[in-house]
Amino acid sequence: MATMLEVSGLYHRYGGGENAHLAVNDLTFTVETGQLACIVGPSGCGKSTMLRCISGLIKPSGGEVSLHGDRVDGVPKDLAVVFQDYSRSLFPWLTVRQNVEFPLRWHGIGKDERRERAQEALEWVNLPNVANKYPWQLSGGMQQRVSIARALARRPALLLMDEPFASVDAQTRFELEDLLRKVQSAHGSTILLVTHDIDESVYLGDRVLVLSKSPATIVADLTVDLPAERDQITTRESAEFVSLRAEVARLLQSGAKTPAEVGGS
Amino acid sequence: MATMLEVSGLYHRYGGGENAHLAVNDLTFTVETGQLACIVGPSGCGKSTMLRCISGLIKPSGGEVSLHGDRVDGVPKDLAVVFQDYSRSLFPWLTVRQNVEFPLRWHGIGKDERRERAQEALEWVNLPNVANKYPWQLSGGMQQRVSIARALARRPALLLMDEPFASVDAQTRFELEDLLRKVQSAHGSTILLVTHDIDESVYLGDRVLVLSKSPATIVADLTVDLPAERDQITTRESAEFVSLRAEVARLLQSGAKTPAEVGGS
Amino acid sequence: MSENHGVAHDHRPGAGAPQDTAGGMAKTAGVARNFLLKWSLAIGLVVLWELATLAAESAFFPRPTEILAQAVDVWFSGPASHLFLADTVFDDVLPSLGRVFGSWAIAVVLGVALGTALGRSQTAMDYIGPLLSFMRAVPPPALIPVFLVLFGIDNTMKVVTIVFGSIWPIILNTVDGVRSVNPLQQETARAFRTPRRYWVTMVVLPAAMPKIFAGMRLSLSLALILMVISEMVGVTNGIGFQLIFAQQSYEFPTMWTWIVLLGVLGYGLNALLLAVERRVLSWQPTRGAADAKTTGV
Amino acid sequence: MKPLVRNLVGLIAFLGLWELVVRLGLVQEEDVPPATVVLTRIVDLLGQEAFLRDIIATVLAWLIALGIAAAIGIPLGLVLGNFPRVRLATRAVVEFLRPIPSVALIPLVLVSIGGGPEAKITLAVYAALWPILYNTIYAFDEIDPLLIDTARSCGVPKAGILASVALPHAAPFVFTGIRISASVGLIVIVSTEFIAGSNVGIGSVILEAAYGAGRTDIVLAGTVVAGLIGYLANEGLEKLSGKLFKWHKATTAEVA
Amino acid sequence: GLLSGEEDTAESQGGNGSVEKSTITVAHLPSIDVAPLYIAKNEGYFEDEGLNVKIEQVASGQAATQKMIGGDADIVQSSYVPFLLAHKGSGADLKIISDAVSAAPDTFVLVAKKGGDVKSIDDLEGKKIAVSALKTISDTMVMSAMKTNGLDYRSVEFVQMSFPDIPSAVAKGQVDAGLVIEPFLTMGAEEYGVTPIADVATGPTKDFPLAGYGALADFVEKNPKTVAAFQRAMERATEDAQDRAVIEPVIQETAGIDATTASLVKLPNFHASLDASRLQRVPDLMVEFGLLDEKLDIAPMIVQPSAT
Ligand SMILES: Nc1ncnc2c1ncn2[C@@H]1O[C@H](COP(=O)(O)OP(=O)(O)OP(=O)(O)O)[C@@H](O)[C@H]1O
Ligand SMILES: Nc1ncnc2c1ncn2[C@@H]1O[C@H](COP(=O)(O)OP(=O)(O)OP(=O)(O)O)[C@@H](O)[C@H]1O
Ligand SMILES: O=C([O-])O
Ligand SMILES: [Mg+2]
Ligand SMILES: [Mg+2]
Repeated sequence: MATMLEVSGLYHRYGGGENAHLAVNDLTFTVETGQLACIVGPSGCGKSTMLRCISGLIKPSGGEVSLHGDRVDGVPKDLAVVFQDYSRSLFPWLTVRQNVEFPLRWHGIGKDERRERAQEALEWVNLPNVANKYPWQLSGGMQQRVSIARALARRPALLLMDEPFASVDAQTRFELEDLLRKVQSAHGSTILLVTHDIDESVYLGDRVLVLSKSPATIVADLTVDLPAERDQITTRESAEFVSLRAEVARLLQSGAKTPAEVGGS
Repeated sequence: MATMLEVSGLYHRYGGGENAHLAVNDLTFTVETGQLACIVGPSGCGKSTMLRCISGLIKPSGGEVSLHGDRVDGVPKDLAVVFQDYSRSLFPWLTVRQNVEFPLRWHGIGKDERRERAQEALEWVNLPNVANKYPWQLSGGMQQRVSIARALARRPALLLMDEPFASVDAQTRFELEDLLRKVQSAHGSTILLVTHDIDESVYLGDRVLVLSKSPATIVADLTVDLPAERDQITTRESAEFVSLRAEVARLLQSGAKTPAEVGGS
Repeated sequence: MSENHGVAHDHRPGAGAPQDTAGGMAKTAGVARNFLLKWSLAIGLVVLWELATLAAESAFFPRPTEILAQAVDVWFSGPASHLFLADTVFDDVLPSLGRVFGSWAIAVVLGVALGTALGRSQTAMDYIGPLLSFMRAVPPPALIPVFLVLFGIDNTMKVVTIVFGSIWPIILNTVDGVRSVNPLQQETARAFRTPRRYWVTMVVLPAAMPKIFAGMRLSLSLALILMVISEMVGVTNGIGFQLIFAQQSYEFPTMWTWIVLLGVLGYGLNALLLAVERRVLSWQPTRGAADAKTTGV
Repeated sequence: MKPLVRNLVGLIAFLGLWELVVRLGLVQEEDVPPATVVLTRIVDLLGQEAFLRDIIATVLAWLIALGIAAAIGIPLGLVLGNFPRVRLATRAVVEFLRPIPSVALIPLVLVSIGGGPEAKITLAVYAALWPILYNTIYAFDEIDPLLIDTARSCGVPKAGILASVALPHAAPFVFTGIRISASVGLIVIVSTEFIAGSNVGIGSVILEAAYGAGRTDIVLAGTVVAGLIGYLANEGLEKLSGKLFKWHKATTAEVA
Repeated sequence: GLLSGEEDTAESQGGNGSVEKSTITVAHLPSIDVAPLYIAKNEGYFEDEGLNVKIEQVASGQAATQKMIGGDADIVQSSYVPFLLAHKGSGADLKIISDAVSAAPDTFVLVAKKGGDVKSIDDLEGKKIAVSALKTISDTMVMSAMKTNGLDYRSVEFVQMSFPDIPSAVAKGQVDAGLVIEPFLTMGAEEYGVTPIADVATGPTKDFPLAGYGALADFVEKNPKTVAAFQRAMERATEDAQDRAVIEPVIQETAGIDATTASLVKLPNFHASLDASRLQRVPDLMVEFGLLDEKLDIAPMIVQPSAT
């Protein structure tokens, strides 16, 4: 498999002078094309910051991000992001459908196809009937699913997701997890997904990256050796799964207590 | 124990005419003083709407909410709410400390005590060092913890929490869960907590209310017969816990498929 | 109106009337109540004014009823073929309205364009920001001689004067508006590599729209004011001309009819603009149905 | 280039264009004197004590007017923004009053209030009130309802919500209203001095120069000085708002 | 103080106690016409009469009169036409206490572009003429002059423009002709090359009374000595004003014009004493051209100096 994403020596500091805050410190890893990498790490450790650097939305203070070997400088093509603060990332003046169609507008996709794709994506996330509502007329979990639909409708080569399922119920979460794996294998997308749910990271990922407390460094990079076809019940019961999830939990604990911690939260 | 909260025939519809949306339908239940009741239910079923009605922020279309036998009409005293959309509920022009002190300002609490209580609450949520930052300088999970601290600093008689731990990592979540039970027994607060985490609902709650798909009705009202003193490892391993959580999951599934479903989405 | 929300922002007359009880009777009652709510203060003030002017007996402050009589005389003394409208409606009111509308439209287009450019480009702001804040404070009456020289005494000069005087609230509010795109919306648009055209029309302008509307409403009344100022020079018709003329002739009841006309025009134009605004900004949560004002917890 | 350099480049380009247009004879020098002549005249005038008195009189009247307009406009805006019924009930009156030009009111003010500084202050308050009032109301419309709900759930009384939530939220936009009002107010002060006459003031300098001898250079010098005062006020207000509303800058996406 | 520009000295209650009100404010619009007022002040004639006169410039006769009605001026200098209109229309009882100027030959002149189509008053029918204000002596005198010459004055379109702007507008062809007074006549000729085509103050409007000083009846009644003192001082100053050598430096100062222009401008006829039959020409002309709808007897408005 070709390397899609290469992060090396990534380092980011917010602000300057006295109030400077080191959010990410010397991160290095690669992700292969078509891989789904899950990222876990304590709250405030720098996960969102890292995704922002990778997406080219902020320029890291140091280090480098490359896509297909080209240094990222600005936002790469064929990218979609599901932001942690999903409710604010929806445009309140656009209806749900218009929000989902938004990224499709400037890619020569005809009106009908746009509409179709948006409807399809909304069905994926189990929201077939809210296309004409405004985002603020939806519940939190529904808003989050709209922002997932928006990203999926785009069929991106690289998909960055920041705690995308945090506000949905357990049942829906399972469905969305399975959907994500299905969509990914159908479109061959490369996905980086931040989650706080250890089980989810193992169930979903081909890889799990465990980050340390702030500033984020990589504690471990685990390959998930579960079969590509996964099932919510059987996979989660498998010994492999159980041991992996225990491992992630252990690493997280140790990472949280690593003496490398500097800034305090 | 005295009845703190009595909800009877609660019913709420958003909008009017063709676009009317029935969010909550005929909810009836009571909560005793000092009880911690967890609420689970599918995304979009009306949990947040229900909390809003109870908090007096919106006037329900029908039915009644009473506190200590008095009908709620307006926002009750001694209430604190942790909103699902925590990041939007923090005042961007106030520092973290000022945000946490905010509810104390209106209740004749002296400056020093306010400061002390705010600091204490920030320590509870493991954010002792960010008091002078602004909310927008914090990560998502940190913002969520600030809004929890704000609610706890208030030491409310009634605490409504809408998915309060959705954005924090597993480790922190455990700590916050234990904190919540501790604070509750110390202050005798009555707590209603919405969560999507079935394990959490059982671990935290004295009761678990399972809601159906939209419009919300009560599918089941389970009493959690675990000892008051709980422990993240032993409690979660107990047979009682395991069976309860399976029960909740089963109820949720059945509720999700109840033929009572009316509105779309 | 929305007792269920401490802060309601409903602009719509009649919003919040109980929908489910909206039988014919209730509807009529609602309309009547609404009418009273909208007009009772105005009517009360006019009555007070009548009483005050009756007592004061000043030639400068004629009674409202006198003004009304004069207004009927000034505007409705025409032939039936002209719907009884007097010549002055065609000779003065319409040309003035033309000047106001034309100039205001130019001010809106130019103001929004300039404001967007300045709000989104710090470089542009650095170059011409100080110049604009300088020009903003230049009194148009003192500039009229210069405009006269540069643009002649015809309509161009008036249009320039009106645009020059009324564009500023639009520019400033647009600058403010286009800057207040929330950062996450900005990042969302960037993440999808939104081309400039879409970024401006689908994100920046909608986000700025409420503030732009505030500017447009301010600018509209300024345009009316500047129409009067510009018509003080080099014209032989127009509302401003007639107003100043009546003032110079000490025909105060007539002058007041023109003042009242300006007020009525201001009210009417604003009502139109408000109707547009309600449509354009219907997406605002704070403008939705009364009880939908609270977003998901 | 540094912002300051850009500022200067912009201003110099404008002055250069002005100079050029006159020097090339596109407009007659008698009609519009070239920039250099006007600037020289400004320097002359600034050296005269009488002119400084004029400036002080204008600026004082202006500050008073602006203060009064803000003291009325902001609270009124908060009330109208918060109570839709009041807003509906007052709309007819407000919309009616707004487009009435101060020039039309000058005779009425002269005979009823008097011809001293109070006349120009009254008229300036009248004109400067609206931008502050409007921007306050509109800022209110844009407030995130969740912030209001948060305050309500904290048991904050209505007045407290106005002061502690609505006002800080609205403040940056109210400030823009004040900036608009500042220039409108200055315009009305100078215009009233110019149209109705006044003992002292920039407007009366312009008036004297225009009617006495058609001294276009002095007319423009006075006009430019008024513009400069407006510019300085705007810069000051902008700096101040940058200081006061750091949070606002950080929570809005300013850079393109 | 700083705001009003007034001296903060305590109201000096009458230099020699011979007048009821010693400190009076006179409002006027800037023009050559007020030269005697400044002479009286500069030469100390007011002081001699026990008066402390404050002079305030206003942009128009209307504004001046309105300030007086509002109580912010005691005496105004104004053109007669707006003053009489104010007397009819404002409800205030106005009195004329001193004459100021009448039209001298070649001081109230129609100008046109040099070498343009309009060469004499006969070419004005159907043309656009700029005047400083409508319903004033300006347009009325033009109408009168045209009528005298047998021309249809109703075919003319009058546009309003301030005096300083008129020569330039004429030169640019924005208007066909304009009525100007000094010093704009001289300056217009110098700077724009506009040329006089007709003196409108000829024939029936020869030596036509243009402006005077007025006060409220109430003021006159309560302060007869003050008014008399003012009249005496103005009388003296007006005598001085007949001498060009006295006037020129004054108008250089008050109108801010240079010495050359000052030496070139034609001066109006300065008067102080009030002659009812002469002044009656003003309301009569106004009736003739529709500015007044009925005859107005000016005699009761005139306050003659008492014979003390
Ligand atoms: N705009 C900012 N200015 C200053 N500091 C910031 C800013 N944004 C984030 N930080 C700081 O950087 C650190 C990392 O933030 P980040 O949002 O990347 O964390 P995270 O890993 O996504 O946390 P969470 O799981 O809580 O979302 C935090 O300590 C935060 O306070
Ligand atoms: N302001 C509103 N206007 C119209 N409909 C609304 C509004 N707020 C919520 N709804 C609708 O009411 C229903 C219940 O919403 P609510 O926010 O109570 O759900 P929830 O149970 O909290 O869901 P979640 O778990 O996703 O947060 C949803 O279908 C939603 O679309
Ligand atoms: O009233 C104004 O002239 O602005
Ligand atoms: Mg994050
Ligand atoms: Mg919810």
